[in-house]
Amino acid sequence: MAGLSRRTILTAAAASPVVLRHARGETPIKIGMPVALTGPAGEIGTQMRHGAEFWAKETNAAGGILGRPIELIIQDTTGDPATCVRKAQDVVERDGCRLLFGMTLSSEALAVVPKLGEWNAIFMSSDNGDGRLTGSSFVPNFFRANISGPMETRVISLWLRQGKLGKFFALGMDYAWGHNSIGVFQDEVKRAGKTFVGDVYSPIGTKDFSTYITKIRQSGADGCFLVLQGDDNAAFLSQARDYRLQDKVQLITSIVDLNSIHAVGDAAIGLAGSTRYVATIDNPKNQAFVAAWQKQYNALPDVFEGEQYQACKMLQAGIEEAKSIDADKLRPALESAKIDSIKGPVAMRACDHQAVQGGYIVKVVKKDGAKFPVPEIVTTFPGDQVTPACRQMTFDS
Amino acid sequence: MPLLELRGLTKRYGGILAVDQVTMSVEPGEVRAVIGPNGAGKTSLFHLITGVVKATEGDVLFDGQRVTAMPAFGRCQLGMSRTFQITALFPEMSARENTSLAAQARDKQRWRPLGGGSVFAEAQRRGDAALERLGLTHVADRPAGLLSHGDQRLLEVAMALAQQPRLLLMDEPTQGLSVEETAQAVDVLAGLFASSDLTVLLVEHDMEVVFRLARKITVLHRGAVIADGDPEAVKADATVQSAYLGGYV
Amino acid sequence: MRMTIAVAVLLALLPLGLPPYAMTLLTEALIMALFAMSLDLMVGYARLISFGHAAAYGLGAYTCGNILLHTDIPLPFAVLMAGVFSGVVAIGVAWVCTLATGVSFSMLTLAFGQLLYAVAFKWTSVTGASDGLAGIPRTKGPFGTAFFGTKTGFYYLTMACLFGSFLFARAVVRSPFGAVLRGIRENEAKTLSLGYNTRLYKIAVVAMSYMLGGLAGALYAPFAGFANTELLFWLLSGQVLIMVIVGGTGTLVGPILGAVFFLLVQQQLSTYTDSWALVFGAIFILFVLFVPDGIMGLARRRRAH
Amino acid sequence: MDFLAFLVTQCLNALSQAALLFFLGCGLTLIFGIMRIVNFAHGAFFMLGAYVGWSAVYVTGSFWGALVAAPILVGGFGAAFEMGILRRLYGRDGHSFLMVTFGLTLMMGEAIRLIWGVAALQVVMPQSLSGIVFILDEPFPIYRLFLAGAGIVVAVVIWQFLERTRLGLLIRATSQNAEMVHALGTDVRLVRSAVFGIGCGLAGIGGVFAAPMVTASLGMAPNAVIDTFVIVIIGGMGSFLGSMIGALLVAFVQVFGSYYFPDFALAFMYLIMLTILVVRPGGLLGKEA
Repeated sequence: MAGLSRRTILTAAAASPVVLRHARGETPIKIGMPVALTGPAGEIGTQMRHGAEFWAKETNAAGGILGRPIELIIQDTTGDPATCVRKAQDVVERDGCRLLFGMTLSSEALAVVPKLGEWNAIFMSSDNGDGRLTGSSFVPNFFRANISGPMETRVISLWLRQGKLGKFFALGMDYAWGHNSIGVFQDEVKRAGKTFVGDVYSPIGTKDFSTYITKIRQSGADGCFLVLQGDDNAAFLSQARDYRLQDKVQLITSIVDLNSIHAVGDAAIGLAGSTRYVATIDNPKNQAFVAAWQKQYNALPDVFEGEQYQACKMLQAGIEEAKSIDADKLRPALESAKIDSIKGPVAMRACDHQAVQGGYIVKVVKKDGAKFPVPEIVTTFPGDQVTPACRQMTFDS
Repeated sequence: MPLLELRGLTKRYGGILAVDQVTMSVEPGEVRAVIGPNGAGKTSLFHLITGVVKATEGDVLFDGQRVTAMPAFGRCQLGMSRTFQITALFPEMSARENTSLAAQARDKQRWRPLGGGSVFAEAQRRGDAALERLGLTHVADRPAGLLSHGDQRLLEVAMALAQQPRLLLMDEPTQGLSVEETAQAVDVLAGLFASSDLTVLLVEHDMEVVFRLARKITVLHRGAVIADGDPEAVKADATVQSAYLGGYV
Repeated sequence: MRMTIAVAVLLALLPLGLPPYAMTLLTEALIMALFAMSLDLMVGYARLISFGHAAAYGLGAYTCGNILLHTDIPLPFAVLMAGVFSGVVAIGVAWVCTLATGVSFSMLTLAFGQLLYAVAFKWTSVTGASDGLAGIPRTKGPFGTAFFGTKTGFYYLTMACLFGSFLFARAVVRSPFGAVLRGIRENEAKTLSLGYNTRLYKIAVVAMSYMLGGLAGALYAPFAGFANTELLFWLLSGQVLIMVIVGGTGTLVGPILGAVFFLLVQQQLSTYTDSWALVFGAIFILFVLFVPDGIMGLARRRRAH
Repeated sequence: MDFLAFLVTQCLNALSQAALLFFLGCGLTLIFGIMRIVNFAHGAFFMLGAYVGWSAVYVTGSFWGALVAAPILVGGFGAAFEMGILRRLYGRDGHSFLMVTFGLTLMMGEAIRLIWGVAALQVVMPQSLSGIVFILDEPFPIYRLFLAGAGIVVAVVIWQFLERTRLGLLIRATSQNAEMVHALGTDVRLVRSAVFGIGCGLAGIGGVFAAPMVTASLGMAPNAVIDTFVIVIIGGMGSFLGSMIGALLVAFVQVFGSYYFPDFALAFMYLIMLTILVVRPGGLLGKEA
């Protein structure tokens, strides 16, 4: 539950950073985090906040960065770009943050990014999927530690190349993310020598998907690519199950996350798709992370929690390398930052500030004893295959 | 030439004939009353003249000009001012603001969105004159909604007067007033009509009021005119007596 | 008038003493204030309650955004042009909406606003669809000055727009035209029968209201550097109506205070707690219960004591 | 899929959708008709219904339990709000109600977030309704048929309630002339509380019905409230039959419109609303406002 005082969270409540600060006279590293905690994107925003808080606490317990404690300043944007800009301005101009996390929605990020230069602030994105942020809207102070939308789609298409499905339909939310992702998907399907039979876009906030389900059935496709999120995603999956759509068509989604699975329960079974992070990734770093996470939150870390943690680690690596949080010193350090992340090796690219990393395909299965279905990793693809060329949103091969 | 002329004016609501082939006229300087029992079509006729509803057939002529298709505000601009059966005022404005706003409607610059001090001054001058003629000067600064019923009725007349109308149309001027209030209002109106050359058309069902105020009377029955003339002549008319006055006279 | 000058001087001096973040917030508050004031022209003076005033704001913002993105027209002129454009479009909107009165009028404005929202979502080349227009610059000029592009300069531009609009709106409501509007507010049928073509007056006031609302939107686009569909959404229409009511309708000053109050309280509350909406909602309910005629009503009662 | 099958299933889809819209619109229009309140918080009551429904399923283990509990609890909350707050405001202008219900919307949204959390919650439909039937060889969910049926049943019940019962008579009388009803010795205040409670309860039951299809989530309220406004406006504010026609019209246009012209799905609803208001400013069955 939300704490009442969030204005300033000296995250390690156990007083260690305070002690550190007094003992060494070190000023904290302030990181501003305007993030959607309420409103339709509140689910994702809340995950991002958990991820950042977990990292800050862990890092402060280990003595902070450069001996300085981390102070997160988290503000609710309600998922509204106008509010987001205001809050970002607040944490930068009032609280003096020169490092930013958050901006849950791509529309928020697109609104904030042009101001980074003026503020001389670095923004490390952990969830913005819009390809243009590292493409046409690129600015030098923006870094993306997470997998982008085009990368997700690429992972799926690489997987489909190996599979038996031959005819595809696509359903996306009627906004930039949906259109961009389906555009990439369409290219990839054709390149793989398979058929793309059509696409349709549902307005944000659609509650009744029966018409779209009819369209998918009529298309004769054996696979349907979904670019849906939040309430729309849950509504579609629930209703698709009601119509037994999964019996005829393999549903493939761009993001598989635990929250959605919990929201629709068994309707998620059989769903396949890419994921940005999943708790079952098999490496020691991740196992340690998951264990520590479970100890604190008594739950498995979800997609945006893992992604946020990775973004934090990326920023930390940059700061430690630069020995400074000044944007001009930090930027080159981040441009060559390489970390051994919970997802394995992840390297930031200097040319467009996109982190190169591997992608995962998961399938949702029912497991005995588990209350909800769980995603299982089907296959993984290495970073050099899933990351587009610099500042590009599409793939050449 | 008559100031107001109705030619074969007819109004049907579905199958119901509310006003049937009414032809009548009001000469300049005349005070004329339209009377008739309930349901005779007085109010419908009034609506046709003021332009609130459109005629099914026939014509309305004002000063020789056909105004049948003209909307209400247009007729008012030509010089027809009216009062309502149920008093219609701007209750939160003072009496003076009421008459002033009425007078302003006659100003060419009534719509001026900026400045307009001269417009207000002229309108207020005319409005105050109207208030004085109806003996309302002492309540000029009170909100209209707080005036007595009788004063409210007179204020409405003052608003019409402030427009310096060529034709004053009154819909049941004493409707809803007590006996004493009616008597007072009729006194004031009678004095007003006597001291001016106003042309007035009033619709009224109270016979005493009609005979005190009107010089000419038109009698309506089931939507049609059955008599027209001087009060004495109308009183004596046999058709009118049987149709309407009954045992009254 | 003396009061107006005193406030103007005070606001003009503020940049000397306020930290940058407060300047930013204040600028946004003044933009909102202009927006709320523009709605008061309709709601407070002609009882034309609009549920779709975001249309004015969004129109202004998109128009200004496009001008700034695609031309070199100096910032202040672009803002004015966008305001005027919004007012011109409003003539068409008002022509349709004034076919109805009362609640139906409100609903028509809502329908128009939402239709515009739906259109903006699809008209990618002009509105950027769901992404909106990003990176809207503050162009130079007039005479090549970059002053209006700076934080302080933009603040003064906003202030000038607010005060100019306020003086304009005040002159309008005190003019013969304004007197007719009050007539419409209190008794439209009577006003019509006095010989006023009330529908034209209503169309005119809606156009003026949209023009000033468009001006506010036009300021917002270069202020935030972006314009998106949220600026056309009915939620904003609802919020600005609340700002007008909180401030006190039919006062012009009230809605300005209401908007500043709304924005600052929401901003401050959400800084201190996630559950700001709980407190914010309670404030509204308490406000209605105990301060029925808005901030201005409260001020008036204070003075009366 | 042949055309007939397509037509039949789409019509059934539209009917089930209309039922959901009707639960919302009917309550809003009742409240407006009697109290002249534009209840901005109606969407929030709908959302509350879904969450209360989730809890009721959690506690009782039965969807049917939820269908009983949610309208009672949500309606009770609505009636309590009327008695505690709205009652003090009668005689004020519409502004007050707008602001109070706006405030309530904010508070309810946040309270729900605090109580049930930010993640969407699954409401499982009963086993008996989760199957499919084949209509002209096309699979069709039983739940949607159930929904369409429930819509008809609720419509008939409300109609009979308004026509046949004493409270219904009082409600209709109050909407015509509250002073007269008061003069005849009935406590109009109680009638108003009842109406507000019933209206909110209907929104609440709509929330429960919707939950298995869309999950209980915090985005429900803002989406629902605008749809509800549209159908009530189309049908005519205050008209019970109008809300039914409005719901049907919107549902059919949405279902078929988004099939044939998916690009205009969002604009359709507002276009109908605009057209109808221009032709009939009071809505289809409303009095000229």
